[in-house]
Amino acid sequence: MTGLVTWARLKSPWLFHFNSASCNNCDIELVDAITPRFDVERFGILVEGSPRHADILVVTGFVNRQAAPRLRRIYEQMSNPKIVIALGSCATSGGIFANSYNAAGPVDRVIPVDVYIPGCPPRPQAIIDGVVKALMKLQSLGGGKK
Amino acid sequence: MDWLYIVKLIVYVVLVGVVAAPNIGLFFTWMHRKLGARMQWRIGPPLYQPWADVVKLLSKETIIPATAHKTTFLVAPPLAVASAVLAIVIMTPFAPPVQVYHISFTGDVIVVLYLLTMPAIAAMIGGSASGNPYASVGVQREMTLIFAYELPFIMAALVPILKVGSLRLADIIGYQLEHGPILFSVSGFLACVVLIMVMQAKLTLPPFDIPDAKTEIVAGPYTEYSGASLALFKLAHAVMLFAVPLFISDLCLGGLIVRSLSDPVTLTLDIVLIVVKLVVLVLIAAFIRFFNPRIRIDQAFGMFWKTATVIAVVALALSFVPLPYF
Amino acid sequence: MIDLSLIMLLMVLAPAIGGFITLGLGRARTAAGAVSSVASFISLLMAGMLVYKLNVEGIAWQAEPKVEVWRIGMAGMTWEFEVTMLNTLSILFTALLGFLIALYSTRYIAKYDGKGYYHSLILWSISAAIVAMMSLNWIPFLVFWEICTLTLFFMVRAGGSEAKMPAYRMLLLLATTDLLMAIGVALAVSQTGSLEIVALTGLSPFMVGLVFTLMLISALAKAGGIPFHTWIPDIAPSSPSSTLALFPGAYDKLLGIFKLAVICHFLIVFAPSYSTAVTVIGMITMLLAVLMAMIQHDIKKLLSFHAVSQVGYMITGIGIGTPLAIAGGLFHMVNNVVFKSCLFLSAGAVIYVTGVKEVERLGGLAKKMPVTFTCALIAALAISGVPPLNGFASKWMIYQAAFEATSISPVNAAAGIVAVLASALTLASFIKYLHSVFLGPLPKEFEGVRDVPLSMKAPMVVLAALCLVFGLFPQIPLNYLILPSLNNLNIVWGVPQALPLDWLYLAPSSWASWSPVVATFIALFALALGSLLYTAGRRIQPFTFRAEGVKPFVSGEDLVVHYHGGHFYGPVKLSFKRFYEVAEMGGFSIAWRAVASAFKPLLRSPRNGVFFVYALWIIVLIIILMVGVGT
Amino acid sequence: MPAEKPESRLEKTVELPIGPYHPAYKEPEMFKLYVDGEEIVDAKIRIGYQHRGIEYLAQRMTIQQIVFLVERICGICSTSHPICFCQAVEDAMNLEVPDRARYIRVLIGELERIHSHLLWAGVALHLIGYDTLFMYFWRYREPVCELLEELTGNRQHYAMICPGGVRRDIDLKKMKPKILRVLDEIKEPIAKVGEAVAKDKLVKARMVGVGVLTKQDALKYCTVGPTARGSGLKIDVRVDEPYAAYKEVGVDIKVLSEGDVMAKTLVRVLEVLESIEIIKRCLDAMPNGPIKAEFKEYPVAEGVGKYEAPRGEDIHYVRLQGTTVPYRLKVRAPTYANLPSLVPQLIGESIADAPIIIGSIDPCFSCTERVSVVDVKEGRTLTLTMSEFNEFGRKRKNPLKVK
Repeated sequence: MTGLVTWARLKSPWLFHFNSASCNNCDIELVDAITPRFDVERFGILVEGSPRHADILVVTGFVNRQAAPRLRRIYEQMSNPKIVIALGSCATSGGIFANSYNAAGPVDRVIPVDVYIPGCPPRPQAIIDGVVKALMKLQSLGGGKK
Repeated sequence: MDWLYIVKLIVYVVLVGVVAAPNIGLFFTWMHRKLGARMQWRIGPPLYQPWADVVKLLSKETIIPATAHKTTFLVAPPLAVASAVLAIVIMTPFAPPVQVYHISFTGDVIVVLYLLTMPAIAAMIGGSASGNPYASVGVQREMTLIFAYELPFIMAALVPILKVGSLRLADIIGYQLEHGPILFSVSGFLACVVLIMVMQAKLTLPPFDIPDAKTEIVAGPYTEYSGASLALFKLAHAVMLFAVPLFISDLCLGGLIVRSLSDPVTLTLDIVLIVVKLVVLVLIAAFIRFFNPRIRIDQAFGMFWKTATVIAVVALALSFVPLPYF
Repeated sequence: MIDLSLIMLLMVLAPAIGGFITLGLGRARTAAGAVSSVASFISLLMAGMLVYKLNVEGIAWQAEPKVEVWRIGMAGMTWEFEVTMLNTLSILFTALLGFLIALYSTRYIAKYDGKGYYHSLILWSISAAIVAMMSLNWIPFLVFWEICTLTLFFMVRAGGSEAKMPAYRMLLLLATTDLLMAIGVALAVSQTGSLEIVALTGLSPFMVGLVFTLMLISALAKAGGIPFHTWIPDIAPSSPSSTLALFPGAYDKLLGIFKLAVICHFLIVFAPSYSTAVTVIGMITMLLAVLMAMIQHDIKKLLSFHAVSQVGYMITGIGIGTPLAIAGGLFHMVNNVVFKSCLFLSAGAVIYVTGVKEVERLGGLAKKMPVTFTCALIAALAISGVPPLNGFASKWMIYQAAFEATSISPVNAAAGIVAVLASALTLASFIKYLHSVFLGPLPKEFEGVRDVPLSMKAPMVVLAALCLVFGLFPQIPLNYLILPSLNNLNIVWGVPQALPLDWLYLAPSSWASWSPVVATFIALFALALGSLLYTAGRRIQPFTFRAEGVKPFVSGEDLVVHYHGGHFYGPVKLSFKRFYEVAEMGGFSIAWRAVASAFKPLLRSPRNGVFFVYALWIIVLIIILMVGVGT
Repeated sequence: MPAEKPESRLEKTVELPIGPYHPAYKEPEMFKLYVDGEEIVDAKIRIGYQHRGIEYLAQRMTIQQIVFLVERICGICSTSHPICFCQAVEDAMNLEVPDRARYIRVLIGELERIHSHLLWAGVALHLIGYDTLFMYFWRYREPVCELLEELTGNRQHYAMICPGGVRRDIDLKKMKPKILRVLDEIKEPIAKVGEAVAKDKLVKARMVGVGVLTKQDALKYCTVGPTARGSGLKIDVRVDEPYAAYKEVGVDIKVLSEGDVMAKTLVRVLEVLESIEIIKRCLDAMPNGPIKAEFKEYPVAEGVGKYEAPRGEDIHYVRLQGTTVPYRLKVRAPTYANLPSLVPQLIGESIADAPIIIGSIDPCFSCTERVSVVDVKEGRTLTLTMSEFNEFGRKRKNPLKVK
């Protein structure tokens, strides 16, 4: 039974995209991944409207003070097992805005992060590779203890 | 009490309701998504995708928001699946008219009519039980959509009933076996057009996917659902994707009937006919879905109460004309 | 066995005497409540015995099932009272509802400064209604019919000061229409010569038409048909819910539709032109009332408009005229009495607990009032005709009759279509009622709310259970009550003598039988399948109900907004703009405005004493007319 | 801001939030819509979710570093801000930019306008639920992104611009045929898809007559770019105050007068076709020569740079203080000018149309977040209201000194 469930989790990862103060270039690259050239739906990946429906939370942008509490709240509202991907150099290390007064630190100071995708902006191929790594992590979760 | 009959009934219900209906429904969902992707220059999901989605959702955690009323919130999804499955069981697909399984009874058209609206009612009760403002807007729009398409739907469904003169699906299918599908008569054709428009709205596919418009109100009544209850709603939607085309094919296209199990020629012909009928209806729904934007609720209301009702009235009037091809 | 006349005597006298006792008790509310519940229970018991006697002794299925018992000679006239299958049907439900509402209002009336005589009014109306139904000739019928109107008037007055004017308006309307009926009866009696309620034979077609219309008007006014329905929504906001549950919810239908059935199918030969007329009235009632109901903000007004729209179904049923249609109409009368009064009682419970009537300020009460919510949910689904419940069974009979009768006249097909549409609109407004009153987030001021006391919960639970029982086993009411009573209306009923009532109602031989039990069995089976999937999922992923800290997803913000149902149907208002403008102008209370204009001086005069005298004067006039004609 | 609605209407309404993390938009912004049933009675716009304190960081970086910082203000118009900033610096130092550099700036600017408008058209159609055309527009945008990658090394954030010119040269012999082939490849399909949008009955039902911005309102709210050109205002920085090589290349402004969502969409599609023509003319007329002008000293002066970004007029104001680090940088992004004009467009419309109306001004909230003025000395942040900001712009009175 758990084999089937793990297979199912690998085959239909649904994303929820959270833009915490990014220059929206990473978001556009994420949408690029959905459009014809890189079509991620062939791997079963969909971008969902509500965090309740999603397994993977994709966070772009350096988390500013305004976005930090909302990011925590959205993270809470997702149902387990869930994975967090920090997309773009702003999300991984705060990027060029690291020492701005409005910074609440890169994503991993706000919520636990599983996969980091560097690049400004990371190419769609890099995003797909990141999601694949996230799936391997999901597989390792197996019994869904997280 | 006739125990044999009850055993036969249970086997039949399990066979059709539990095994066939959800799987065929999920297959049609896959067809829709693959076709859509193909029309958008994309490759589209593999065949097993809908099954993977349902199993994954089943294994996820169900969250109940603080503002929700727990029991109603949890009862709504199984209610939706139950009524969709019940509708299919009563419509007895693939049943040769003579077989004993055929439990069609007078007035089963009306019962099926009601059962096909039940999943929408379950979604509305679930949505309003979740206490989310987007869900409430979704419930309001779903309700407006329901009684927008109710009038044309009952009028269009009435055309075959009046033509055949009975409220029993078996009689309607029997009539179409002799006189050829009702689609070939003018009033039948108009009724079929209206029924297809209503099918698009009943399955909430664009241009009528107003209740769960992703870009306006997040996910409508389904916003707060997660895990197993969301899986059941998706399953109910898949079963409806099989139930509504089946209902239309029973009314207008002569039903999915295997005339005789004995001689192979008619058997293969019938099976091909069944596949063609269902697939054509699903294809039409897919084409309408992928080549139209979403229209507003008042435009949908106007479209149903003006154009669709006029066509249905004309079809109804024509069906009273005793000429052969009317 | 106790003989029949004792049962009838007890059934009528117990509530009458009870009424006087409670009048004496006055302020001691609980005592008055107890006495009235006991008295009405006795009459219910007797009614039950009556039904049992009729069915067991096989009288029910005779050609002309009636038991003639009383012959009271009074002032030179002999008044006969008889118990036929038809009026037992109404008597049973009158007694049942009387008892439940007496029980309900023991605590409920406390809110309306404990008028002691309210209980006696209930008891008197029970006995008056029963006697009216049993009476065989016109005079007792009319007199007790008037008493019912008077008790209703005082029960509405119990609603406090703002209920004054609506009560007067109602009395005026009902009294006038009863006057019309009195004139009709006078004409009928003068032609046939006898005071008996017997088929009018040998009248000129014009005279039959005139008598028919006069009586039809009064039956419609009592039941709440369209042109004369205005008094029900008018009294709804201000009068206590128990009054609404008793009269517009139950007695008006039992009396009005019972009389309509008698008029249409017993007194006169039901010509096709009459059938189309009555069906058209039924159709209009169904549609217009439900359209009005959708935009209401006051829950009691919303429910009262639905009471009127459900009457439309019954009128259509009787109007179509085929045996199946009349059976459907009567069965819908019975069902409506059950779920409509349950809805009024649930609305009363909500107002008893929160004191708020408007839809906008309510919300999320389901958690605080679980029992009321479940009963309201069952009753709301029943009235919208959702399959396993009783509303579906009777509405389905009416649709089938309408569609099968299209060969007689296309009007029936139109009636069928309008019926289905009206049931969809009913569903719409009840989703709004459930959504804005019970579901959604709970406003702050109702945090401390607790559910209603047991004496108010019990009636609702009984009525909701009845909805389920009649829905799952429709053959019980059909075989024992409704189908035999058709024989009273000299209608040849094609069904074999008695349907085989085996438990599963499977009748394997004839396929043409929709058995709700089998359908529910399949539905439960599918529900089991659903929960099986739940548990399967559960084993893999712990089934955590993280309910506490999790707020609804309002795209990030943590504000809780209740999108109440107040303006739920904006787009509908747009498309029916013309209709609602006419409604705002009071287009539908033509009858009322006609009557009002005739009595302009009376209405304006503050001295309502004159008003009261006028009502009495009408009754006296009726009696004089009767006596004059009788001799 | 409109006059306050009559109180009776407002308190009857329900406040329905669209955003901040709403699936319709890729960026967070909050629109509080006061809704009476389905009809919008009033709208309050609340931004500030994207605020990154770019102007504060700009006071700590050298001019060359600021070019990269300014490039990351917005991912879609990622060459508008650097060109505008460099023009402000060149205006302060009155530096002369060589011709070839000006032509390369026009080439990169127009390519970016094409991919930005295609991106927006796709998202707009997604907002009304027409995903098929969303995919079509984005399919024809991919070749342009790949072309930009070959020219500059990155799909966006090209880092091509530096004060005084351009950082990399373009080898015309190899690149010109490739650019022309790509442009011809996408010109025909885009015209066809644009026509599909204009002709489709249901798309017209959702876009024609929706969110109308009359010419007077456009003027009153001083809207810029395609939003203004969709309402009949014939304004374009490339023509009114030509910079880079636009005087030589010449631009034909596309204007429509209906002012509804359909007009704004079609204006952008026509601008894409016009940009293709501009690029062709620019490639033909590109001279040879140096690509950068050197400069040694940093004067104490101030300069203003203007640029026609895909969303409208973009203004940069820089004040140099003699060292490599500027004293002050002020950015006024186009969306900031267009945002207030949303309120008259939203009122009276239904909730279902809100996303497409908000989308019709092609909001880019990442550019809009520089209104807060940071007083470094006392460490307090002062968020300017609309009126204070205008007053600062008109009388050049520094609000810091006033308070």
